[in-house]
Amino acid sequence: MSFEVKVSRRLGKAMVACNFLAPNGLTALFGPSGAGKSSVLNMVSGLLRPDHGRIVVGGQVLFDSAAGIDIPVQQRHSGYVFQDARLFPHMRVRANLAYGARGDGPMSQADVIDFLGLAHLLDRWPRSLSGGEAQRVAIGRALLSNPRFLLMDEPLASLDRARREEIMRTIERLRDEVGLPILYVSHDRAEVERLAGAIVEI
Amino acid sequence: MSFEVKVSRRLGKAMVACNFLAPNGLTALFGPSGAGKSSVLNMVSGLLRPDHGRIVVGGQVLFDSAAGIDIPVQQRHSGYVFQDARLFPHMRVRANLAYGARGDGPMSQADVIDFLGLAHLLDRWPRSLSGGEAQRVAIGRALLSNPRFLLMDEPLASLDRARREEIMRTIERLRDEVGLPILYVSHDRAEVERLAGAIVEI
Amino acid sequence: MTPEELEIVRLSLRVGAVAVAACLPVAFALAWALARGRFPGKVMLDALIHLPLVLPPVVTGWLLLLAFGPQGPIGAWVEQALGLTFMFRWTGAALAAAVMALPLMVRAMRLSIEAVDQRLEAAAMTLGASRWRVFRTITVPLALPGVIAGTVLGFARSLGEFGATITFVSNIPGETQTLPLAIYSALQVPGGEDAVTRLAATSVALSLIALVVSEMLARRMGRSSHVL
Amino acid sequence: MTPEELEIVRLSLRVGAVAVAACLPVAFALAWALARGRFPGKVMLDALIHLPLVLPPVVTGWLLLLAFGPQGPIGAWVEQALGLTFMFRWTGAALAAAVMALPLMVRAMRLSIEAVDQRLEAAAMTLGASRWRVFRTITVPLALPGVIAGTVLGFARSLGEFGATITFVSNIPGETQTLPLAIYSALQVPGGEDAVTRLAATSVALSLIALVVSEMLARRMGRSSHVL
Amino acid sequence: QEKGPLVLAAASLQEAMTDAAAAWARKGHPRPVLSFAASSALARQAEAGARADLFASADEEWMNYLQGKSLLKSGTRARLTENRLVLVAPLPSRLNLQITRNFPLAKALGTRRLAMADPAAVPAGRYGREALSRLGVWTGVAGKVAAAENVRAALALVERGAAPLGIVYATDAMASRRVRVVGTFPATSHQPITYPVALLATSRHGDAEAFRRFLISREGRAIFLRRGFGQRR
Ligand SMILES: Nc1ncnc2c1ncn2[C@@H]1O[C@H](COP(=O)(O)OP(=O)(O)OP(=O)(O)O)[C@@H](O)[C@H]1O
Ligand SMILES: Nc1ncnc2c1ncn2[C@@H]1O[C@H](COP(=O)(O)OP(=O)(O)OP(=O)(O)O)[C@@H](O)[C@H]1O
Ligand code: MOO
Ligand SMILES: [Mg+2]
Ligand SMILES: [Mg+2]
Repeated sequence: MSFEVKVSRRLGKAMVACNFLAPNGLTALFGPSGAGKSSVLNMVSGLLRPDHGRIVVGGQVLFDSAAGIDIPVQQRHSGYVFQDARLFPHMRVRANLAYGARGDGPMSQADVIDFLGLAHLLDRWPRSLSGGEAQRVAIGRALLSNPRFLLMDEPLASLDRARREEIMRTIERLRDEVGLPILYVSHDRAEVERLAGAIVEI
Repeated sequence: MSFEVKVSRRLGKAMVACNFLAPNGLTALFGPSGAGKSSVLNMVSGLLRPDHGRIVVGGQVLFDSAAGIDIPVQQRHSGYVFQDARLFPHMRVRANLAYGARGDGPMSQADVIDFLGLAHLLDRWPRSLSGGEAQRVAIGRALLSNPRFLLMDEPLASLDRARREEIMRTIERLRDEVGLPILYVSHDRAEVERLAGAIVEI
Repeated sequence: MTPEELEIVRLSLRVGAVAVAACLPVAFALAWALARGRFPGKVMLDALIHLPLVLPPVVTGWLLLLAFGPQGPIGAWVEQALGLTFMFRWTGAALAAAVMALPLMVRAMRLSIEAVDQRLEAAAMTLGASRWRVFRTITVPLALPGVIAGTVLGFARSLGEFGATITFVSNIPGETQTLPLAIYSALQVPGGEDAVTRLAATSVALSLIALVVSEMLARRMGRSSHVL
Repeated sequence: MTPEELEIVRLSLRVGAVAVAACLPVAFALAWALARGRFPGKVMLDALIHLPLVLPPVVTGWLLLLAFGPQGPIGAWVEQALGLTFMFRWTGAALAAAVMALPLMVRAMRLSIEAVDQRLEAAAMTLGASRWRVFRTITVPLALPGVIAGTVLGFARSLGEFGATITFVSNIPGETQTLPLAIYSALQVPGGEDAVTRLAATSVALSLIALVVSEMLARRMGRSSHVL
Repeated sequence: QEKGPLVLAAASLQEAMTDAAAAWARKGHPRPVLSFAASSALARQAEAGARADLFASADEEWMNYLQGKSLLKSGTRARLTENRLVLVAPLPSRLNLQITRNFPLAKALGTRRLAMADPAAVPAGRYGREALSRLGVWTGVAGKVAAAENVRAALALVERGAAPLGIVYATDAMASRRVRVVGTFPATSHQPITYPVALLATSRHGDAEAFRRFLISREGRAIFLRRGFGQRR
């Protein structure tokens, strides 16, 4: 099992609840706008504390309200690609990529820069990037942190077809060759059907 | 002609240039990430000043570097849906929608709230909205300002299929019944093929 | 508290309130100009605003006396044009407090104005809002934390202002004798410590109230802060 | 300038620099606690920090004298434990300047810390950064405008500090006689206006330099500001 | 070079005390270190246990205060010098007034104010108030007083024309080029204005007592006389 998630959490008047067991590979989180997809990713990453529940990823218990387990965000080693890019505005692209970098990841820095087409952006400040450029840097930053699993919130939404294709191929490689568990939010059915081993409706 | 755009502008080391005549209806701006699509919309809206060129929308000259014409942003009445939602964080959703509202637009406030599914969000603060909810409010805000033309930068990127379908139908109506010129950025080929009367590659 | 002390408190509050109220628009305009403007002499303007902070208060009071005294160029003009006298009047104490509070208010507001996301102002402009409306409805509310912080700092500074006030308008009970001046007088005589303690405690209580109110205000305005 | 005046300027700069440098980490920690913390007595801490602003400086000086004087509880302890004397020493002048500058520094920094987008800190945490690293590499740099503004305000305030200093550590040439105290002395001498003018101009020049440097720094750091 | 004794002296003594220290240094002694501030601040510093050698106060009260707390070396308190009170007006003023019982001070002021050091606090102000009371005019002008932080600030108010009349020390009036002495208050109208000096109990400096003796010697008094201090008729 890559993901074992059973959580509920109150947000304002809304209640986000989700319960699924996902096999190895990539699991797509699918659902209408406002259903709670980003909230689930936040809970798996450790940024949002569920009111109740249990989260296991790759065999490791990250959260268990009954057992009083709550691994801190820093030690979960999620590779989180946020819905908004969240680049650090006071660091150049190069420093953003390096921020979480831990050696011996599934991909070398050169590879990541190459396949995301970031070479000409390394010395730029985030505020000068286009929407898609920022999104690509965010993907690179997450991949370089040598994560134990990936959380991707519509990572390809603002990318063109060619770039999208290339990134999807890389995601497939990470899924198959490296065996990274991936939780993936997307509204694009084609994307989901191609990548996902399991689809969770929320 | 709905849009007559011939502009060039230096941005850092990059140069954004674009030259097209678009017929009535919806014109899609298509191109890879970083090509300059958002920059073109910014120029048409008046937020970014071209170094050279001429912009005519619906017969009105908005910018002409040779003739020294540069209609201020406020008087261009563009309905701009930004790539990032840019909601006003200190106003509730209701106030955000009302901010630019001018009566006698193509759609009543009730219609807009209804077809975008915003009714239950009216009293919420923007920071508590999900990505797609914020995007929908941004679309509503632009439509309610009774614009002379629409600029839409990937407005449907983070929306689910059902919602997307409904909004596309509304956009078609605005295009056909109201005759609003629309400049539309998207990476989704299906979307573009369905909506666009003309496609401009950049 | 004795009736005289109550009178002193009332006067201090009036002086502080008027000083801060009068300063607010001026300080915001200056902060805005410094945050957004590109004009020659900007650094000079900035330095001028900081002067009352850098100079010993007595010198500021003395300069006020030179400028706004009966023989001062501005004082004479203001008196004629507006019928406003500062010399030996509570208005003069408010002027001194305002001048001393100004740099603190400007800095705080400037900091907040610089932090305003100009993309939001751009969005408002595309919605047809005039520059003035954008300023009023977007810039000012988003800079509110700085306005609140500046107001608190300015009010606290006004409550504590001593040197410039006594030098400019001297120490006249019921007219210019604010709390610090009363405290100073009490400190000058051997055994005045009791009165000092009582008056100082009053000052502290007033500022505590101002702080609590400002924190409550800030919290009510805090909706714009970011969450997860 | 005469050699004595040069000496005064040097002393003022030393006092101001040491005061601000010593205050910086303390002020930032306090600002952080006030901006982010939820703890009982928060308003009290806030009020305590504001005290030197609200009280007339002479009272602050007197309280410093009581606490840090040779027989004061803290003064005696510090002298024994650290071998640091404040009485009649430039270190005392720096302490007074630091205490007076503290509220200004804390407020400016707090304002900037409150404006930091906590989602960026969250992003850094998912990348494995410890709380301390997040603080060092995200929070502090993003709050830099407030740090710079606070430092400028604090330094300017230190340069202008008079009442607390003269009350606490007296007016001793070469040891505690900073620019404002020298100006006071010059004001006591009829016909001392020339010296006053010269010394005040020096103060102003120093603060102008500090301002220009801070503006340059701020501009170099200004990359994080938003554009269109 | 060796430092002289630390002297805490009232601000109004600044010039004369500086002259005296210079004269003392010329005799081959280490130059005394002088700290000028309000007498109240200096007395509090001495009270807090600060180590200083000499205290020269602008009035007897603060000296009494320290003596009462046994902070003076016994037998070292002495009179340093004296001063007189004068009524001053801005130089261009033509005002003429005889300072006698019930003299028309209130009328001379009209709607304007009388500048003086704070009569509730500062020594010069207290002497001034006493003099006006004994002359029977205090009640008439009490509401018209502009109380300044110290004598010098009161003088500045007159110099700048903010006040048409002011009460200051003769020494201040003598040193200012912008004011005119309208009259001197009779010595009988107030307590003698005396400046006491004494060795502080904490004094350790070997030269302190010698300097104190110098200050009250004939030579020392002459220095103060030159700066306008002393009882002249
Ligand atoms: N201030 C700047 N300095 C340097 N380059 C800039 C600056 N602003 C924009 N650019 C560059 O200009 C190009 C056009 O940007 P724009 O945002 O218009 O692209 P886009 O077509 O909208 O891309 P996307 O689909 O990724 O949003 C990008 O390559 C961007 O990096
Ligand atoms: N602080 C809050 N107060 C009230 N409601 C909240 C708050 N935060 C989130 N919500 C609500 O919780 C629900 C789930 O939000 P979430 O961001 O997880 O949705 P999502 O599935 O990611 O949507 P999208 O596809 O639009 O990004 C939304 O309806 C949102 O409005
Ligand atoms: O020397 Mo004083 O203490 O100003 O009268
Ligand atoms: Mg989401
Ligand atoms: Mg774009």
